[in-house]
Order: sequence, then structure tokens, then C-alpha cells
Amino acid sequence: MQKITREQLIDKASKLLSNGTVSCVLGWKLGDFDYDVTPAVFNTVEELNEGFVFNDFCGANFSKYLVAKTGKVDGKILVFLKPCDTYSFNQLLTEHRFDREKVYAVGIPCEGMADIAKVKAICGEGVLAIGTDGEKMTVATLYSDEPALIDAKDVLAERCENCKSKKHVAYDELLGEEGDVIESNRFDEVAKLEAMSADERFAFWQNELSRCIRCNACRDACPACTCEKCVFDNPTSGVENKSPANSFEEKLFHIIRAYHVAGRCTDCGECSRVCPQNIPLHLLNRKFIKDMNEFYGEYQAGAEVGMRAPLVDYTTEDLEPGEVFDRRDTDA
Amino acid sequence: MQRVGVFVCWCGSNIAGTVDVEAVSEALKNEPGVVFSTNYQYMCSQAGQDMIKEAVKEHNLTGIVVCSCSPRMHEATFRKTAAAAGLNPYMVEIANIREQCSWVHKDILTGTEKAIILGKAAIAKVNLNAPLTPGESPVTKRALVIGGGIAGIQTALDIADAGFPVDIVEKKPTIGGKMAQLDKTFPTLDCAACILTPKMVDVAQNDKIRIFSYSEVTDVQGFVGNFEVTIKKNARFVKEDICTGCGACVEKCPMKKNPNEFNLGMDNRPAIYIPFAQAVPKVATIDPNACTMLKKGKCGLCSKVCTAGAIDYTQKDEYLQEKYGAIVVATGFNPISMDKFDEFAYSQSKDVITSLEFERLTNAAGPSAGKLIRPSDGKHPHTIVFVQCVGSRCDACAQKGKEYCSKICCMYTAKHAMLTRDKYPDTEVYVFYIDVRTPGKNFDEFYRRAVEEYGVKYIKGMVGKVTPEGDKLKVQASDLIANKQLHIDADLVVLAAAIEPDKSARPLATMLTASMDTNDFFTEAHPKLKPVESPTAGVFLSGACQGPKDIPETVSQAGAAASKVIGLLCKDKLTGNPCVANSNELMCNGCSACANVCPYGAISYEDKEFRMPDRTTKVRRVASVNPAVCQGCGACTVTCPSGAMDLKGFANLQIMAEVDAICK
Amino acid sequence: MRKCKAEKLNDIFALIAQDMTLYLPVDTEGGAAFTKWNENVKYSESLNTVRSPKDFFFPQTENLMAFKTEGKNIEIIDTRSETEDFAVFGVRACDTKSFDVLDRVFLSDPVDSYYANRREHGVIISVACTRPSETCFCTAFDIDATSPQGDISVWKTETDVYFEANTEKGAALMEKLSALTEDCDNTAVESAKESTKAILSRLPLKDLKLSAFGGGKTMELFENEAWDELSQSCLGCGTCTFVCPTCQCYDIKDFNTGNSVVRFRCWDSCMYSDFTKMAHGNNRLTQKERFRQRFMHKLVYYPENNDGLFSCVGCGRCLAKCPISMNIVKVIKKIGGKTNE
Amino acid sequence: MQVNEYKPLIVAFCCNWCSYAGADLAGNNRLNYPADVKIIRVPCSCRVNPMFVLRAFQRGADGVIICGCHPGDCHYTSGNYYTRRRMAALFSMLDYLGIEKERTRVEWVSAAEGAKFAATMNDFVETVTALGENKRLEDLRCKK
Repeated sequence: MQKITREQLIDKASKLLSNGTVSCVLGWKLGDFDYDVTPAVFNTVEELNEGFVFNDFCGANFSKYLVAKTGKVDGKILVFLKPCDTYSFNQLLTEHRFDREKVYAVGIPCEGMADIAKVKAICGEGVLAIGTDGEKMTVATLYSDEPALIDAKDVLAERCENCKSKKHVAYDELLGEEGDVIESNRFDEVAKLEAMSADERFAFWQNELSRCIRCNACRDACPACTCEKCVFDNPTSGVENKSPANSFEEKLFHIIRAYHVAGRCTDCGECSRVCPQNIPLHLLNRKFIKDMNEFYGEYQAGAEVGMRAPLVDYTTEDLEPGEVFDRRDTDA
Repeated sequence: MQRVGVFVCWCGSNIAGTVDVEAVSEALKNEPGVVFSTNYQYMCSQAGQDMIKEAVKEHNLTGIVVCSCSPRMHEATFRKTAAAAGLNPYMVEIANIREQCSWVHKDILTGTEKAIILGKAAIAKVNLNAPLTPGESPVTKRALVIGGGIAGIQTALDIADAGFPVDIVEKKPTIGGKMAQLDKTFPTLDCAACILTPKMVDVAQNDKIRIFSYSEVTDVQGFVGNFEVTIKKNARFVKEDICTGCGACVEKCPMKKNPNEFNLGMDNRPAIYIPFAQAVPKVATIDPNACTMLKKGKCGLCSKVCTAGAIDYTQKDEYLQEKYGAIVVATGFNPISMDKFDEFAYSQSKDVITSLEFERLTNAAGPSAGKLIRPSDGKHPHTIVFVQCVGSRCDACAQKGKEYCSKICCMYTAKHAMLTRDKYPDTEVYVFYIDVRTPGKNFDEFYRRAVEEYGVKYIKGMVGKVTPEGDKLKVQASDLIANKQLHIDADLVVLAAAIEPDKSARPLATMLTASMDTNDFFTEAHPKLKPVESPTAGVFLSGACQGPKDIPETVSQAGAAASKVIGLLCKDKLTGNPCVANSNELMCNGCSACANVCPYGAISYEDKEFRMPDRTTKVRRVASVNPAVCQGCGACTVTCPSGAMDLKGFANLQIMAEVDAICK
Repeated sequence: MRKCKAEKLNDIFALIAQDMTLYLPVDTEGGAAFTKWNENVKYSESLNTVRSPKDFFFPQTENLMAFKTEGKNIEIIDTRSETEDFAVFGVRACDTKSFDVLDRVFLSDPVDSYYANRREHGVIISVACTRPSETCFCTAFDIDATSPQGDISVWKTETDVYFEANTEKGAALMEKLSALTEDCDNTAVESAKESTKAILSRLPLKDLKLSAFGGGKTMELFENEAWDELSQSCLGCGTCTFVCPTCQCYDIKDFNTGNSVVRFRCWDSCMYSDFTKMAHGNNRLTQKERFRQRFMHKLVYYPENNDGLFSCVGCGRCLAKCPISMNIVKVIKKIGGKTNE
Repeated sequence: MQVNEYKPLIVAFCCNWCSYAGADLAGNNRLNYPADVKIIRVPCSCRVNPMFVLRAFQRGADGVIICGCHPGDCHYTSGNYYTRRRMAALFSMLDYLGIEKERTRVEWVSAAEGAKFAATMNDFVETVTALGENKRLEDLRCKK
């Protein structure tokens, strides 16, 4: 499915390592299964040849790793950024979270990443090998003699189905062709929820959030959540909590987390990707994005470095909090 | 945990009438931290205050809760009481059980119940109070005035008069500003030069005032009382302290054909020039773009004729570092460019001029020596059309001009019209207007005189188009009252161009972290109550940089700004509000969100080395709040996701403790 | 051994539910989850629930006691509620094994009475696996997925369901189900086992070897240089911990409700930066140390103290759920070195 | 009067310069409003963290109202403009989660508007009373 190949990336990384442009490479490393990909640092060409992988399961957003890694490496880090990753990259730069000089960013095209859960939903458990062949994927499992042939687009991750941009907004070098910002339907699901009654919405979220186990994966994977110390982990913050003791705390954590990243969330979708309970957390973030677009004008976090997010800005003509509802009620 | 004393006030029957004060003091006895609880008729009386002082001593109180009237009433009183008892004054919290309880509830049960809850909230808060000490900072007793127009001049004179040194930074070679270019001033018609130039001389002769002419402010650091300003003195190639202003060089300079800025380019000046006769400082300046000596190294005539030896072709721009306690912005205004208003044929005909150009044309020291002539042919104009509101009060969607009213145009146009009719009664004068706005002392009388005594033809309506045809200007206009189209063959058309803040204001505002509105006018700290203060402490506003103003208004604002500066410079030390934001550097992400919302520019960032939890050292960007500048609004605290930014006296934990106490 | 027709399974559930609360795996938006049975829920055939059945005995949060102040007096309140009998149906072999791991922690002296109480009241009905997944590696821990333990073991074929009680509790429950079940021999079960075993032998992780681990390996493995590489991309979230059937760490916290203080315990994760924070601070300051702790505990420290029993049952949940696909298998392969090549 | 008449709990955050003074003025003029309203003084409405709003609901509040200076009149020039955006976003999110939108409100009350303060509180208490107890954002542990 991906247009750029593992070999091309290894080739690029090897050159940059060899000519001294970078001292290490942040890339994906293959695990036991084709979908089992771990972010890793590669220091030598040998390591790259041995373990580097690029396939339809390289979804992890590397931007956040730069916050920690740039302080620990001498020389530059080569990072491969998919278009959506570049927005997080810029947003982190806006917030001064890492030193741009320590990074060599190579933009790579992305045709959308696959969701292993969707693959398994079609092909069943026991996935042994996944191959790609243009628009098709071949999936070999324990339980079928012949590999199943499935459409790659049928197993696209939700965030990739609603991809907002194939354009890289930051890079030092671009591999492959540059894409465009896409008209996506990413707010449709939010709009659907908005159209429900308050009771229905409450029931929907109660059901979704009740599954939360507060593993913090959403927060820890989120490239906007880079606080030195999260308020929920800080015993002196007064709001520290470790577990979703009841439905209030489930909501508190997710409302506040979404609020804290409002205007900073680039909608990269990592939160929902990593949730072990399949809670559609992106629908909280997208609600804020949709609202702010509608209230204060279109704003895409990370589109440029140095932008001022809607919640740290104002105009004297802004709508009143009460008008938020009037608006919707008259629209309806 | 504090040792809290609770003091419930009866306020005579004001509180005791609807609140069972005995029950309140009894109920609060068992609250966490409370070691003493009592009630008394008038807590604010001397006897009441003594009671508090004694209790502090007797029970070793570390915190005080007074359940009484509004803190807006007596918080200061009880803080003083606490201080007198040896406590930190910020260890006092007030539960407002009068205005917000006994006075608004009728039933004694409800009133008592609520008073207890409010008392609990105050106790919960005081338990988390920490002693606060207001920060102190010294004050540099010198003021900087940026801009040397009438606003800056007046401000500087007033400050100097109070005995404080003042520096004026003026980017032109002379002070005087727009007023120096005017002919007469409304509504009294005294000549601008006659009233301005003596003030300019005063400035020059005042030993408290230094003038940095032909200079700009390039950097501002520091904060109220302690600004450090970099001033760039542009090279004028003439030694200021030696030049006598005799003008010999100006006369001998061969490069005579350079547009004269002072006369708005309506005549020429040499490469070395003194803007006008009464210029202050009266020192020549060489225009580096016009001087052949500077451009090609040939000529040097001026140097030869200068008997004082003041010419210095090698002079370089000079940067000065100066310290100030207060800064006054007086950057003034300019008429807007007429580029977008070509329907009035400004670019096509020399006989379409702006009002400021008209001032020069009628000024005795102007290009025509005060004779009203047509710039194109030097003939006397017989029909003059004045167009009001050119670029003022424009529709936002028109994409040109300004939405605001420029305020001064109605009056100066009436002045121009009246003076023209006075001097040249044979001239027909038309004024096209949207509204005539004359709210000011003797303003309306002045305008009416123009109409009634001088026969100026005021027509409500806008000029649609001006077309030069032969030596005439065909003016096509509408008369909204008569509801008809007018066609006037005019000899001269005068455009009352809107005024806008000087272009230097925006970068200056950034340097000063002073806020501006969308039109680039400086924003005042409060539109009604702090009209000459900018929201940035120590930065004051004088004149048209804050909004369109006429001279009397400018002068009064200049004086007001001066008095605020004097008030500030009189102090040896500035005592801050101790309830300021502070950042926990260990938790700060350095993301700049707090600095983005700070209205005062109180937050800056520094790179500091930290020992991290994982035993490594790391240089991190962290916020630091300047307590002398922070006003304690708390906007930053909410924008900080990690909660690193908190507000002293209204800390997150304190407010949450109040919430908890109220809701339990 | 007793059996009933597959279509009668719901009647069996109804009968169990008459006397006790019955939980069984049901497919939800969040994947399979143990859910309270009622006539409308459908038993999920999926292999693993997202959350393990440890929740029934060691819930994520649990109130221990409460304090109330009256004036200057403090009252201590026992918040424990009587636990009712319950049954958990559909526990896989790996998860039943996890109770051995938990029991050794919570039931050894001093006995955790909250846990013990729940263990006493709960009946575990296991179900043998027929379709193991590629992430399964229970074989590495000598767990037979075809012969699950628990109070009652269940095998399902296309037509029938087979029951075998393993404990008194199980026998008692089987007794209740006697009207709906009949005696049978184990031929069908044995043949089902054989076909499952054939699949188990083809699992990609079937050769995973643990010989490099176990008690006594602390000094050898602690400073292994691979920990750096393995832990470098760990996000420090608690996903692996919270989906793990054997992780048993918890924190005890107080919550001030305004009227009283509730003391509760909740799951904690050794991956968290504040885990076991003490007065002097944290004892594991880097993610590498925290990461190492988790796997050393499962593979070295725990077996050292528990007769060689590993604190992992190979259920594969962490393989499926880790946001960055780092997991115990990768650790075993990397640190275990040559034994796995 | 009924014995068990439902009384809502309202937390009102008032900025020190306008709304708190407005509340004082309501007191000076003896303008009644229900005692269910409890005021917390903050320097500026922009000091109100969304966390405080949720905290109030957790602890048993049935309604939360934030009062500040009128836009343009902020003592700190721009604080209430930030409040306006923050609370618009927060309230919209709470509504999205199905929490009754009538439980949250922002109102601008100047120091001269004692009557508006009292009227606002009367209206808000009435609205929240009609809704009944806050069930959707409650923390059962905090119930008496």
C-alpha cells in the first residue's frame, strides 16, 4: 500500500548516517509479526539493514520522542515524518519542546496506515503474515490454507480514513511526492453526536468512557501531552488520581485532557489508536477542534510554527458561551 | 495546618439581624485548624480589632478568618490589624456574611446556614494561605518620552517642571511634530507656531530635558521603574554640539532639488538642511541619499563654508543605552495615504491636495509664503471644494480607509473654509460632509460662524468623483438634503484625509509589550479610569498614539500622563501586589502559552540547567514571572496545562478548597 | 464428565444465574469483556477478553475503609460489603493459571482478606481453547490450553458442551446443573484436544524458551545491556500492566469526600514514574529501570520467591495492546539470547 | 412550605472588580436572591480553571456560574475575553457529553449592576431547580 519502500528509507538513512549529517535514526523496527512494529533508534547502517521496517503498520507518531531524545543525543537525529506527524512536529516546535537544530526531518509520503484490529475482524485471529500487493493485502492465518486477499482500503485505520492532509508542513528533505491538504469528513461523527439528544449523548459517552482503565496510554502517546509532570500524576496538584474510581473521574480525566490539548491537538489520532479499550477519544479532541473552527475561524494546530492557538487568543467580538447553544438550537 | 482564629461580626443588627452569629461562631469551632472562635458587635471597631490582636497573642494564631462585611470594605482594615499583631497581613481571609448573606436573605435559618458555609470556605482557604510579602523594586528617576510633537513636548516639560530629568527621542531632525506644520489652530485661530515654538525653546533650554533628535528607540528591556532602553542616534553628519545653525551650509549646498518633507514635498530643500527656521535643535542635517560627498566622495562644500567645523562626513549611527523609570509613548499620527482613493484624483492632479498640504499652502512660512495658490499653476483658486471623511468612518468591508472617526477633520476643515473666505472673500467654498461633529468648547460656535458669518457652503453628501479637465477639477457630488446630483467646477480640491497612528508605533508596542487595537492605536489600561496608562506598568500614553485627538485634548492628556509619571518617579521604591503569579520551574514546559495571554508582558523565558528526575542534567526553557509587572489576574494559570503556573493568594489548591468547603 | 447440547448452553447460564451472579465474555465496542449475564447477552467465542478475569478478585479500585470526623473525634468505618456468590464462565487456561500467581501473593501470610473473600465466593468455569491466536505463548509456561483448570472445566465442540468439575465448589455447582446435563465419556473431548494441539504446535511463538530466566538470575540479567534498547521507546503507560492477568501491584490512597475520608486501593503500574514513591523520593528514576523492574519481576524475582513459577501466563494481551508493540516476548527473545534462536 | 423541597447548590465565581462588587451592591440594596448561591471571589473571571467548574460538580454543585466584568471593561483589559473563549469551549464540551447545558453559565455583571446580579441569580437558581439534582457529573462518594 505504501508508495515509499523500506529500501528507499534505509538508503536515505544510511547516506545521512554515513556522511555525518545525522548521528542516529528514529525509525520503526520489526517485531515477531508483520504488524508488530516498535519505534526504535538505529545507530548504524548494520542496525538499519537488520531491523528497520516500513510497512502499513508504521503508524506511531515519532514527534513526541524528539522531546526526550534531542536532549540525549550528540549530533542530529534523523526522523521520518508522515504528513500527519509533521503537524505534531510543528506544534511541538511552537511550544519550544525540542531544539529544531538537533533534528533532520525527512518527510515521507503516507498512503494511510492499516488497523490490525480491522484485519483480524475480516480474516480472523491467528494472523501469521501480511503482505501487500498494490491495493490488496494478503493475510495468512493459522486457520486458512490459502492467504486471504483483502482490499487495503477496507482495513485503513479510522484516522487514515479521515486523513486531513497528505501535505508535509515541516521537513528538511522530502522523499517522494508532496501531497495536498484534503477535504476530510473527520467532523461527521462529531456532528452526528451533536445531533443527538443530550440523553443519547450522555448514554453514548457513559458507555464509552466506562471502559476506561486509566492506563494513560492516550496521554502518554499523545504528542501534545508532553508536560514535565501531568496534573493527574502530581500529588500536589489537588486533582491527582490514578484510577477511574467512578464515572466522574473517568469523565474528569478525559475532559481535562482534551481541554488541555485543545488548540494544540493536531488530530493525529494516536489517542484512539493506542486505547486498549477502543474508546473513540479522538471524538473529544475533534469536538474542540470543530467548535473552535466554527466559533473563531479555521485553525489547524501545527500548520505553521509559532501560530497562536484559539484559546490563548481572543477578539472583542467573540461569541458568548451561552450563544454556543443558541447557535446550535437555531441550526437544528 | 494553621492555627486559625474565627471572628464573627454582628455589624450591629446588620448581620446579627438575619444570622445567628452565636451559632456561626460555635459551628466554626470544630473546623480543621480552628483553635479559637468568637463573635462581637463590631469587629472593625477599635475594640473589635483589639480583640483580634489579643486572640492572636493568646492562642498563637497563624491565620485569621473574619466573618463580616465585604472584603472590599474592611479587608485592608483587618490586614492592618493582623500586621499590628505581628502576623503577615495576607494570613487574613474574610467571609462576606453581610452583603452576600444577611442583607440578601430574610430567613434567619437560611442566613445562618449560609454564613456557616461561607465561614468554612474562608477557613479552608486560610489553612492554605502562605505569608506573602510584596516585592520591592527601585525606581530610576528619569523618564523617556518617545515622540517630540506637542504631546511629547508637553509631557516632557511637565515632568521636568516637577524636577525629574526627561529624555525626548524624536526620529525627525527637529521636535515640533505635526503642530509645527500647522498654520492657525481652531477654534481661537491663534497661529500654531506662535504658541508652539516658545514651548520648543523651553524644551531646548530646560536643563532637565535632553533631546535625542534624528533618533529611534530600538530596544526596551526591563519593567516599571527599571527600563533599559537602547536609543539609536542616526548619523546626521553634523556635530550637534558644534553646529550653530547659522545656515551657511544650507545656502551653499549645490544639491538643491530634494523634496522638502516639512512642506510635504511641495517645494525643495538642499542635501544639507534645517527643517524650518525655529527647529529645535537648530542643527543642520545631511540627507545621505542626496549628498554627493557622502555618495561619491565629491563636493565637500558645506565643510568648507562651516566656520565652526561642525561637518563630519565620517559620522556613524550611534547606539546609547539609557535607564528610565517610566516611558511615555507620544508617537502621534499621520494622514493616511491617498493611494486607495483615486476617485478624488489625488495622484492625477496637483490641485487635489490633503488638508495638511493646505495648511502648508496657507502658512506664511510655507512653500507659497502663505499665499493661497493652485500648486499646478500658481493661480488664485476661485472655487474650492473640501471633502470630509476621506478614509474615515469607512465600511469595514470597503477594504480601504478606517472605520473610526478621525475626530479633528470637521474642525480644521471649518477653519480652512473660514480662513479662506476671510482672506479671499471672492472664493466660493464648498464643504461636503457626512456629519459635522463639533463637540468641544466653542467648537460648534466656530463651525456656525463659518456657515453663518463667512458663507461657507456646507453640503451633506459625499463627493463621488473628481475629474481633472483642462485647468478645472470637475467635482461630481450628491446633495443628500436637496436630494440631487451636483457638478462643481473647482480650482482646488482639499481632502480631509483620515489620520492613523505613526508606522513606528507597532514595532514600538512590541518592544514595550504594550497592547494595541486593530487600528494600531495603543490601548489604554482602562478605557474610562486609566486613560493615559497602558496596560504595561510604567508605560504611559500621550496624544494621538492612543486615538485621534485635537491639540487641547492632546495637551491635557500629555499633562495627565506627565502627572502619572511624576507620581511614579516620586517613589523611591515600588511596592508590588504580592498576589502575583509564580511558576514552578520543575513543572514548567516552556511552551509560552502563559506569555501569550499575559496582558502585561510580565512573563519571560530563560534557559536553565536542571537536574532531571532521571539523574541527567538538562537545559530547559522555563517561564519566570516578573512580580513587579504582574498584576495578578491569573489568566496564565488557566492556560498552563501542567499547573506549573499558580497565583499567590488565589492558588489552585486554595480555590479548590473553597469549592470543596462550599459543596460539602 | 457431563455434557449438554450446545444450544442448551443458555439454559445452563440461566440455571447458574438463579443462585449467583454469572459473568461471561461478551463482545462489546471495546472488544470482549466479562459482562453480567442476562437473557439478552450473547456469549463471545473470542479468545481473550481485553481485561483479564483478575478484576473479579482484585478489582481496579476497592474501598478499604473510611474515616469520619465529628467535632474533634475520628470514627473509623468498615466499608466492606458482604460479597455474594458469583461465577465466571469462559475463563481460558492461561487466565485460570493466573489465579495461582495471584493467590501466592494475596493468600500467603498475611492473607489479603478482601481478595480471599472474593476467591471464596467465586466459581471459575474455564473453557478450553480451540482457536489459539498467533500471540498465544502459554506453552512456554507449560500451560495446556486444551485442559484448563478452574472449579469446572468446559470443552465446547460444534454440537456439545462438556463439563468436568475439578473442585468441591465445582462439583456442587455441577450438581445443580444435573437436570440439564448428562453423563458422557471423554472421547469427543480428547479428539477436540488433539486437533487443538495440532494448531498449538504451529503457533509462531511455540518455541519460546525461558531457560535463561527464573530464580537466581538476578545478578546475571540485571545489568544486561539490552534493557536500554528494549526500553527506549516505552511510553511509560500502564496498558500492559492493566490488561495483564498476573500484575498485582496496587496503591492505597485517601479520598476526601468532604464528609469523610475514604481509603481505597487501586491498581498501580510499575511503569509509572511515581510507582512506590517514598519519603526519600523514587527508587527507580528512569523508564529503563521501571521497564526492567516489570520484566525482571515477572521472569526472575517472582519465580525466585515462588518455587520457579513465572508471573506470566502467555495470554498475549500485552502483545496485542501495547501502543508501541514492546512486550514480554521481545524481552524474552532479546535477553534470553541464544536460547531462542 | 414543603419540608423536603429540593434546594440546588450553586457555586458562583465572581471577579473581584466587577461582579463581586455587583453582588455587594445587590446586598447594599437588599435585593434578595436564594441562599443556594455561594460566591467564591477570584481576581478575574480568567482565574477560573475548568478544573474548578468540574470540581464543584463533583462535590455536589448543581450549577456553576462564572461572573466577570463586561467584555471591554476587564480590570486586567483582556481577562474576560479569555474566559469567554475558555468557557464557550468547556460548556460546549460538557453539553457534548450530555451534561445539561443549563447547569453552566457565564454572565457579565458590572459593579453597578446589583439588580442584574440578583436577577441573574434568581433566574439561574430557578433554571437549575427545574433541572433537579446533578446526576450526570456527580461523584457518589461525595454525596452525604
